[in-house]
Amino acid sequence: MNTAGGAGESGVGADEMLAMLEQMTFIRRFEEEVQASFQRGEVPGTTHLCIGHEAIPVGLAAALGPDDVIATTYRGHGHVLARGADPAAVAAELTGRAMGLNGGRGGSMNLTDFAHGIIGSFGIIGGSMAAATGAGLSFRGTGRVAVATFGDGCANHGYFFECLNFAAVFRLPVLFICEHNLYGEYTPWEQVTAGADIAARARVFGIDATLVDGMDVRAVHRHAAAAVARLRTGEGPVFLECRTYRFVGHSRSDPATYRPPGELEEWQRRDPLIVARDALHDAGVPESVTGEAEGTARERVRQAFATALASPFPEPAVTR
Amino acid sequence: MNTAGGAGESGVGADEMLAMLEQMTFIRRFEEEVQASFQRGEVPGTTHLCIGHEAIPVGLAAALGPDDVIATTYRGHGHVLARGADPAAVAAELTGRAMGLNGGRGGSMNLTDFAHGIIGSFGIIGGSMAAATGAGLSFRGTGRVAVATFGDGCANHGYFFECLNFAAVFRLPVLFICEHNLYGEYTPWEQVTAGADIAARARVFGIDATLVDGMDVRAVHRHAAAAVARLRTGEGPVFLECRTYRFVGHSRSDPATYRPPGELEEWQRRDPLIVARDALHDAGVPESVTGEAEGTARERVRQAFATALASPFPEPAVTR
Amino acid sequence: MTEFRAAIRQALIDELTADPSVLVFGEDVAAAGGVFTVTKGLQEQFGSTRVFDTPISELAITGAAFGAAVTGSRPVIEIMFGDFMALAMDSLINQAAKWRWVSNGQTAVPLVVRTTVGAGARFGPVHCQIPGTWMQNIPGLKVVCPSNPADAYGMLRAAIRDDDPVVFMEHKRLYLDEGELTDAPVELGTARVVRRGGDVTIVSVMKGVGDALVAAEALATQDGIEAEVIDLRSFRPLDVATVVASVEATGRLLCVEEGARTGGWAAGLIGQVAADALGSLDDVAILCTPDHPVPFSPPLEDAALPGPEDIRAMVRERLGGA
Amino acid sequence: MTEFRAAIRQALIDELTADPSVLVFGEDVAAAGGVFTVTKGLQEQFGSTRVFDTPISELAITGAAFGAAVTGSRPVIEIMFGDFMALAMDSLINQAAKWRWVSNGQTAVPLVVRTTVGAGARFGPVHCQIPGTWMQNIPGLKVVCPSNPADAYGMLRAAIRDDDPVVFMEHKRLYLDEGELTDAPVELGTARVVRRGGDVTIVSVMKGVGDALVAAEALATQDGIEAEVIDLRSFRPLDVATVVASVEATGRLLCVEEGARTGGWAAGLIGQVAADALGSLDDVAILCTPDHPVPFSPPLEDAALPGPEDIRAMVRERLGGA
Ligand SMILES: Cc1ncc(C[n+]2csc(CCOP(=O)(O)OP(=O)(O)O)c2C)c(N)n1
Ligand SMILES: Cc1ncc(C[n+]2csc(CCOP(=O)(O)OP(=O)(O)O)c2C)c(N)n1
Ligand SMILES: [Mg+2]
Ligand SMILES: [Mg+2]
Repeated sequence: MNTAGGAGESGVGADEMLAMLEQMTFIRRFEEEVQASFQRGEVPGTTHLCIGHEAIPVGLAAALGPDDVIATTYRGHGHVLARGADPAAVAAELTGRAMGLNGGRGGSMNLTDFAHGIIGSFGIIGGSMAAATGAGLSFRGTGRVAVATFGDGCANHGYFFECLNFAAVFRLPVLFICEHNLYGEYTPWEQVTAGADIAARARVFGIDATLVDGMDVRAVHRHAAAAVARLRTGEGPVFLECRTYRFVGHSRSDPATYRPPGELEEWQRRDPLIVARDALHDAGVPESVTGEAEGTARERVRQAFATALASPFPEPAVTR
Repeated sequence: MNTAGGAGESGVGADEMLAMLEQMTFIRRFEEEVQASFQRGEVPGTTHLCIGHEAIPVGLAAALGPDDVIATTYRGHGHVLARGADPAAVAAELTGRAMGLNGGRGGSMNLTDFAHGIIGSFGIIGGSMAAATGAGLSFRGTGRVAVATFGDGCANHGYFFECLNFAAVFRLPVLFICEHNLYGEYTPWEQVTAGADIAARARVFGIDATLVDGMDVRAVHRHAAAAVARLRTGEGPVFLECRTYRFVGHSRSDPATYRPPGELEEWQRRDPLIVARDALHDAGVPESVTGEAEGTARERVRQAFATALASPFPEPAVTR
Repeated sequence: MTEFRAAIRQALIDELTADPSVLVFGEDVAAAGGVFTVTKGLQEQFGSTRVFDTPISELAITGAAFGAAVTGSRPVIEIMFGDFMALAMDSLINQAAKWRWVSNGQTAVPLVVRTTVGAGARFGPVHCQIPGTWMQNIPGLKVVCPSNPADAYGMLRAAIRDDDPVVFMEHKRLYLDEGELTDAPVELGTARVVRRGGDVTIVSVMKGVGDALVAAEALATQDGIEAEVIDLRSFRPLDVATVVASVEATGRLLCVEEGARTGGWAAGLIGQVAADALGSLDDVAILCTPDHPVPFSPPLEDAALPGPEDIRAMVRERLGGA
Repeated sequence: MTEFRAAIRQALIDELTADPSVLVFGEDVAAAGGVFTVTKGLQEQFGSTRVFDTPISELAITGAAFGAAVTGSRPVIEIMFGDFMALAMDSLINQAAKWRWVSNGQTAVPLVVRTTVGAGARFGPVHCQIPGTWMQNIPGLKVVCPSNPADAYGMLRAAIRDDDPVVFMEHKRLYLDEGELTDAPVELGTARVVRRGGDVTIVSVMKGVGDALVAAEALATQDGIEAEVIDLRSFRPLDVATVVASVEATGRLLCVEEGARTGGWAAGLIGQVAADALGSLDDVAILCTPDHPVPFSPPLEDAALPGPEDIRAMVRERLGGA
């Protein structure tokens, strides 16, 4: 698959890079459709989109094997899709349909798909870290890897520290991925997070922890692949702090007025889709080829939502 | 009070040092009497003695003012006594008497004496840290200081990290004192604590954190006094990791068989009472003077327990 | 007319104004004014020493509230969703609830935990629970839950002035309800008869009270049944006496609970009524949610939650179609 | 004859032997064998990958148990004292209890939380609570509590084999009780009639069952009253049917609870019995602990805890001195 013309220093070939661009584009369009569906009233409740974060799920998924598992958060649609869950079943869960991943029982904050190694999306901050830590216990000595994703806000939670210490003490094969997007809901991270970067908090447990450019899928992939290789040998947990940004509000109709002027625009210049596209062009892949991702993504999203919305709601069967 | 002949580099004068030796000796004898009373069935339930730790409560108390408060643990008898609680009321609480600090309601794990700035002893690991953190909120801008004491085992608890971060973020006047005695119950600390020393865990929050010789009351006092001075200026929390050792089992009749041979004896050579006595002798205080501490301590302990044991139990008044 | 959420804000403003020892803190309560905008504007008005945003640290928030409460402050904290109370309970159960009694009265523990509870907003199974029952068995705690703006205002003020820790639950489907506020003090732990009727007593809390009133109107106009409706207002203390007094007249008791039957307040209330006044009871019934988590999908969630029609149907069934 | 704590150890040994996916971990459970020496020797026998000591991290222990349970392990964890369950509840309530249902049956969650509960050992107010009621209202959880060695053995084996999370409470004043073990399987959630009698039904759990039996003997020999004694064995599921069947014969129901009245299992059980069989009830009563924390001082603690004499007195009072 890895044809000539690698996409730069990442060690990722152009074909693979193109596939990752496609996946990121797909996730972006999927999330946009979630928001549009939410505004149309088709997605009930609330939503937490990963727009801006796409390099993380995609770079990570490419580094995992089919037996590895991931525990993610309410902002985990991208991970669920990147791991290979049926997009129609994801859309169906978000819209409360019987064919949804969880049969409509969980909704956007609880997406679960064991068949694709998604042991859960967790609505409680820290829950994903604990779930992956426990999976790490099951996986000791097997070569399998458990991944937890979580946000910068989670880095102030008891779960965070207890799980890091626990995983370090027992040298569990757990990859901790902090998706650091500068905000926990409406609160800037520096305002509630003492000390320096979050990776330092992992390092204090002797955990190998690295700051990663979360807007560059090559960087995420490279670090995730190295981490996974290391984890398979049983050397204990690895922590990656991926710096990223959400281009949208925290949830639903949050207008994100807490952002300083210009911040969004600055990060948008490093949009992971643009970074990947530019890298491909630099590597000689023509725009006619990279441009195809767009159409494919839109069509897949359209189909997923069409299938979901045409499918029936679950039948209540209440016994009190 | 500070007469000629200071007791070495600590800046503590001989009189003050002598007073600290007396207090440490008193706490030692008090705790021994608790154990004897427990074995005689006069102290019901369980006990957690601070034998070996005495330099910490005594060095700390000497650095605090009357308006400062402390939240300690089930192993906090020494702190309660050092802060000036009536020893008879402490003995009475341990023996379940009406005149006990808590009227007999709390027992050894819950000693509370607001009149002497003891807002509580906490039986739940981490509880003392949270209580002191909250007191720090009340004390912002007043110059008052809140102290938490806790063990090495607490350093793996969610409370520990959340409270350190919380106190650091709001720059609360809280002095965190880890009484690191190498064991949490029967488990050696290195076995369950990843990374290097515990102070490093505080430093990661930007907290000023120092390793202190917890067997030397001068060192504890010096660091505590410096910390308190700093805290009164509103510069945010301070953390002291005091290395110490408990010369007895964790509780009740724990024979402490988990200790490697020789470890106890090695630490006993640095018994805080011996360290203090030697320092006084080095400073020219004669043995005839240091020897007096012993008799005074024994007599105070005798009186405290005699008063307590002669006093009535509380009257139950049950309405169900 | 004042919205329920504005009533809460007003109570906070009035107590922050009246007593400089009152503090308000929690996740996203200050700059952003809360996820349901209940606390909007408080930080501007009272400054960031008294109203502030915290890290996502439920243990530290609640534990710090305890420590602050025993050293002269009157903290009002927010645990964003009631489901997260599980992370905060140690401090409430093992410290806040105990300290006044265990210290033999040396200290009061005047803290309030505000938390958003309840289903019906499509938030799925971990953003909709009602944690009142989790803490109903803890001596030393008060657990209260208003059903209307006036009570929200009066009870929150009473809670902040109370010397014991109070868990104050706000049902998210009430936030936009409107009503008049009054300065009449509310004694925490007292139920209130919100509708008089002689045929059956319906007891509920929060959202269920409005549902019961709707059902009662339908029963009166269409079925000729006069229901007495009681707003319990508090899980702990539990005002058994007010319910007993009603049941002595009606003989029939229906408890409507948004929660599961086993371990719910409804069964417990009936048990206490039975222990005190078995002879007055001709019939008792529980209308509750099914024994599984609250589902996300709208038809599933709607079917799981008892509404006015379910209440009416159950009363008719229990009264033999009277 | 086997001690209660040995019965628990035997159940662990048998399940560790039978199923390599069973893990045992918690604070001080391995090298030291537990603070009540319940797990002594297990690490030597099964190695430190399957039986191990953890940091003092109740959140991580319980959360890791969840993660392990959904990925092929069957963890049996220990939360040293029931009081500390407050620190572990988030993972149990919001993850373990929910995941089978919320995932639409994609996974089982086979984990067991063992925890030591109950008063009477002079351990003071935060080492004696019975957290069963804190979790009794959570669908998806089982909360069980043996009263004797045979049940301790049978129920723990059943709990480990159960596909749902089970909280397994061990009353510290039962650890030294002796009895015969059997291999008869115990179905979790079923109550057991431990003594037949036609005059009154006494229901209790754990330590209270023995107390009720002592009271029943005294009532029979000295008061001519035949009490039926039921060991509920489980807070959730709650076996209302077995109690109803008994009450249909006796007409009288006394529940003996080591815990406060409001929010207790006793009131809730009576409420459910009333909802199902009001007509069968001639009298109901609750014997519980006072509405304050459990005191440390021996005379205070003794007075707070219901014992055989209190049970006998209450039955005599309720049966009009019959
Ligand atoms: C234990 C807990 N506390 C609070 C919340 C409410 N909450 C949901 S998302 C969020 C912010 C989380 O921020 P971060 O971890 O940075 O993740 P992000 O949303 O930025 O991806 C909060 C406070 C929660 N879900 N769980
Ligand atoms: C939250 C919690 N978990 C467990 C315990 C049981 N326990 C009591 S003391 C102790 C060991 C604590 O060790 P450390 O913090 O080092 O203090 P030390 O006893 O050595 O002074 C444990 C596990 C507890 N009291 N609270
Ligand atoms: Mg964030
Ligand atoms: Mg220790």
